[in-house]
Amino acid sequence: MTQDELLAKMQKKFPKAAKTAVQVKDYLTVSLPSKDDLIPVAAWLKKEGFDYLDMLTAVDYLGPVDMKGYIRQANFNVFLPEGAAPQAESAAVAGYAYRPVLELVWAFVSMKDKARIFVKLEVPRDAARAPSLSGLFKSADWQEREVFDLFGVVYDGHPNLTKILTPDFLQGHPLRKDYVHIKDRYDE
Amino acid sequence: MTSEAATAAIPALRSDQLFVNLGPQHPSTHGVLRVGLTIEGEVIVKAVPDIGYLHRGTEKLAEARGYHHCVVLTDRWDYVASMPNNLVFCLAAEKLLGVKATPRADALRVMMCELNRIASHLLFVGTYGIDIGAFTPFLYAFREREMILDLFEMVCGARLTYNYIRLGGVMVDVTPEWTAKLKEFLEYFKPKIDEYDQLLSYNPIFMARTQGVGLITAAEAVSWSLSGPNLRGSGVVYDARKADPYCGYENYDFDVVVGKEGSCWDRYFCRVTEMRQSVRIVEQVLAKLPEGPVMAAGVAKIPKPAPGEAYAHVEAARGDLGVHLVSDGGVSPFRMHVRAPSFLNLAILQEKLVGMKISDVIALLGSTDIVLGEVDR
Amino acid sequence: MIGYFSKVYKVAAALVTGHLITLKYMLKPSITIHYPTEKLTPYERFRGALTFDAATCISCSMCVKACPSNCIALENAVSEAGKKVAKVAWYSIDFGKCNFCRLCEESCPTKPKSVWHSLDYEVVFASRDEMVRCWKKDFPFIGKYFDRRTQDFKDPEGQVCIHEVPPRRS
Amino acid sequence: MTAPKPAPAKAPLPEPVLNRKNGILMADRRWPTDQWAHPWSLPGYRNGALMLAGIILGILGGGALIGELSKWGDKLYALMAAFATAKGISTVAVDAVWVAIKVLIVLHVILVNGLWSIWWERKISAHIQSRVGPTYAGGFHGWAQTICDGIKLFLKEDITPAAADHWVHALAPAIVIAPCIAAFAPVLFGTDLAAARLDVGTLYVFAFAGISVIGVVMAGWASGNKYSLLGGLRAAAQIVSYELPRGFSVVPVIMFAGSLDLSVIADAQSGYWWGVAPRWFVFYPVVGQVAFLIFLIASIAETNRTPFDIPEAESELVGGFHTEYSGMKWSVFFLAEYAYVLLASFLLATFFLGGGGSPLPWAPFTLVPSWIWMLSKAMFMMFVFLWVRWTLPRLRVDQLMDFNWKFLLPWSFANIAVAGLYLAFWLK
Repeated sequence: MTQDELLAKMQKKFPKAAKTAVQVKDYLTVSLPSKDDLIPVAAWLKKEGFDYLDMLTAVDYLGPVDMKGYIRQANFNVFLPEGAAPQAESAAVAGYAYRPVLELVWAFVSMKDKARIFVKLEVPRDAARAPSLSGLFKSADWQEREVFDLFGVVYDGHPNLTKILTPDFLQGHPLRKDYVHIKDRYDE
Repeated sequence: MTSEAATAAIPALRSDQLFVNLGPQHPSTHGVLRVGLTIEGEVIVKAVPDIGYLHRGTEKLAEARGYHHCVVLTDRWDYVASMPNNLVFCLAAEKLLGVKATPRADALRVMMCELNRIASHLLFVGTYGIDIGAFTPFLYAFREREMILDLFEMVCGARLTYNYIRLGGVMVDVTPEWTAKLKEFLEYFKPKIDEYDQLLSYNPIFMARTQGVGLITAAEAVSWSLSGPNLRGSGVVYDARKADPYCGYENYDFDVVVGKEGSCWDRYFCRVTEMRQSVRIVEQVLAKLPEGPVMAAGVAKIPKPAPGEAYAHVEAARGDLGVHLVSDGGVSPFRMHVRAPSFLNLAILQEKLVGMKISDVIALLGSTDIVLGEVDR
Repeated sequence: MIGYFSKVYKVAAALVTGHLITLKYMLKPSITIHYPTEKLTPYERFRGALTFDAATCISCSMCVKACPSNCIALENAVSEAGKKVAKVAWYSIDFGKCNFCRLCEESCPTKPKSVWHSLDYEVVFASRDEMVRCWKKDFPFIGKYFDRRTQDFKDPEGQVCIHEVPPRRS
Repeated sequence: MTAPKPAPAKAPLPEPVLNRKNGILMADRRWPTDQWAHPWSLPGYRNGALMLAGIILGILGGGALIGELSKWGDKLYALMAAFATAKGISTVAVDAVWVAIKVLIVLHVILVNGLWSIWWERKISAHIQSRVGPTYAGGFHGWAQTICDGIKLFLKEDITPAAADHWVHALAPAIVIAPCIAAFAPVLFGTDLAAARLDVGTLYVFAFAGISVIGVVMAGWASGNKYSLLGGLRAAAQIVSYELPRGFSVVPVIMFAGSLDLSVIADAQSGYWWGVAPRWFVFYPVVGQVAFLIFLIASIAETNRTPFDIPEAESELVGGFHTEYSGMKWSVFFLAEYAYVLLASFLLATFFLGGGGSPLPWAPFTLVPSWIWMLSKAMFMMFVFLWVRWTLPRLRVDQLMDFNWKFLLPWSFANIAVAGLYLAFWLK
């Protein structure tokens, strides 16, 4: 079924789910107004055949990445005693809609009719909370733990929301744009 | 100590559980993975996979590098089969840039990815043989894998981190001498797969060790969103090359290999048969290799794609590898998320391992064929 | 009953075929390359350790921009009259961070290339200082490294290139 | 405008030093297809094959030498007795010296076998896996490899883990090796060439072979670590349960030969059917083959070798019961394993392949002394042990037990029954 039929069917069931302005190239992208619609939409999609939760991630739209978040330890170079100049200065692009918000992205796939739909939900950066899909899809368990670990998004109803990738002594959430690296014992 | 005190000192005899660490340094965890097993006798009571030992933060690194530099980063995800990594990032970036690779580049991309799939499955056959206890197939599999790595070394100069597939096409064209050597390899390799079948797949001891072990039903596989041979081993017919064809996969005919009951043997046998399909594809690509340039014109030295989002996914050796790219029009990608198949294939272990024996743990862990570089990213 | 015996026969037959394969390969010669005495020559496009030729370099620093991990650093030479000259005062490659991706060689505009991958795969360093190889005015072709302990430039003690001078690529 | 200064003539860059060996540029001779196309041109291959044949002949020659000496055994004994009476020493001393000589010879057979079979296994397994195996120790195809290993193990530190029970930990290797050496007493090295001619030879061998399982369990328990405990328990279950089919598969042989004495069993197999086929027990229509296979499989299980190497399964138990051993104590376990393999090969050769007898009645074959036949049959059986080890994967613990109790044992009983029918109707 083409994207428009799917959108029409979805909007009949969830009028508030609007098609987003920025579409993921040649896939249907729908955004949800508030976080309580997520579970009903996911359950409806699952019934509609989109039973494969392909991807679950988040994007931080705060602004260009803060270069202090990176560890720069070049080997000592006799000609550059104070270390080489950082290569890519990340500069803000004029006219791009930076906004202090975390956008959570889910990708559902229906294997029967080979369709894919992206569902988006914007969540405020400081109190980032969202319902957990681990009840409907078991694979959401680890992916939500990863987003919690790297972004600090708390998923309500998750069985054990703990760090999964970063080491225990790392403070802060690395993939946030304003993350600043705190020196730990592994930095020379 | 009087006998009464002695008897009092002995606690009531109870069989307590033993906590055994499987890894991170263990001969059969295929990389730095630690599974905390609580066992009673030989049966596992609780299994907690602990990952993150190889987390290098590629997604954070990508946000401070140009697009051409990110292609170099992608080699380090699934270092056993890194051609599909390059391909998936280039497809996503080309969608953002609006550039289309030339037909010859597409054909070369398909050929390289299929050859890399064969090399990765050969490594799987070798290491899975060792997990089950047969040492010889490992050496035979690596003898064939060396020949494929020689082919890659001849065309792009590297044996593991190729950086061969670039934005808009491929690094460099193949020489006629290379295609001749490739034909020679294909002729040499076809009978070898049948030998692996005789030596390992249909070996009664191997079948006894793997059939009926680590059963994953289709519903579980879909709910845990496994992908690749793990999903198809449970009988679900889903292959990204057929579902969402890219780089001209629609005009090569090959069939999707599906297992029956989702046991370790089915997943193993899916991969062995997939090698045969890949040989078929490479032959078809070789037969009708289009002429023309290998790099599309119009890709800037420092590309700045228009703001937007793109998602591309590819049937990598371990499963459905996807990249979600967000661009704010700047020099480097605003956000790059990698949908790593091994990360999700590994998650099912914590539920499946409960109730199994120790030697079956190694069989199940080996059959999911995970690579830790892709799990931790 | 018949099924039982046919199963036993099938199992035995499968075991025997497996054994015949191993016997077949036992009688074939081994394919080991005895490393120290027989060294493999990589193919012509192999990306080994980087080498640099100060004579042909025009210090356009295209390779500095092209390198993903920021390994290369150089400084433009200034003639006595204080005028910029298309030569290099010094040039350094940090092998500790180089990931052999050939982007620098592809971006180098000179003919023949002034920074290119040699066929040397025996890249071995005795210490971290040795990883940063420097080229200056009258340094040998291989370049030297700066040893912080003795504060002077030394020849690289580690494995020198398998080939004295790798083939140039135009 | 002055003429452009001619660029100073630069020294041309020296040509790269590429690698040639015996005139072949190593770059083009890399693929197996090339190397198998003309195998004999490979530098090490031809004389490698000749060398292997030479070493095997050398070992057979050494065995022949000992065999030749023992032919004059009785004369030697008489000489010593005469000398003793001349000197007035009692005959008991002579017997003691005579037994000491025999014990020394048998002990050295086991030690030389340790050196030879470890090296041979590494070479066979290497060539099966199309690699080369030990090549540099001793200059010529690594003949000195096992000697160097022995010296290295001798010099290695002997670690006893803190959690271990010292006495049991130190005693375990002794209890594994001692019964094995004792079991070699009645073993036949040629026609009536045995250290001790016991009329209960078979029973004696199996009795002593069963004792070493105690040592294995002691090693597993005393090492104080979880993995070796699991390995020790698995080894105990496996060895004890495979004793049964091993014993029962020999019963038909004893029924046909009529006695437990090994040399009587060997002589019962002399003679030829229709003048051509040797009357070996392995060629008895059904009973022989079944008994031979069951005995072979049970012996492989007895020596803890793949596909039955559960106790020291690398991928699961890391090292099994000898994880915590190092230095000489570990090498004693290693030596015991190869001694048991040698014992099993000699028993197979004696029971089923007519130890000492030549397979063909014609002149050139019968002239060959019996020890050479015995040694070559044993070496062939040892090759089968190695061949099985490097081909088959490993069984799981419960499958191993099912295979033994539900397949090997019932079939060995049925085999005895059929052998009874043979005796009743055919071999009257």
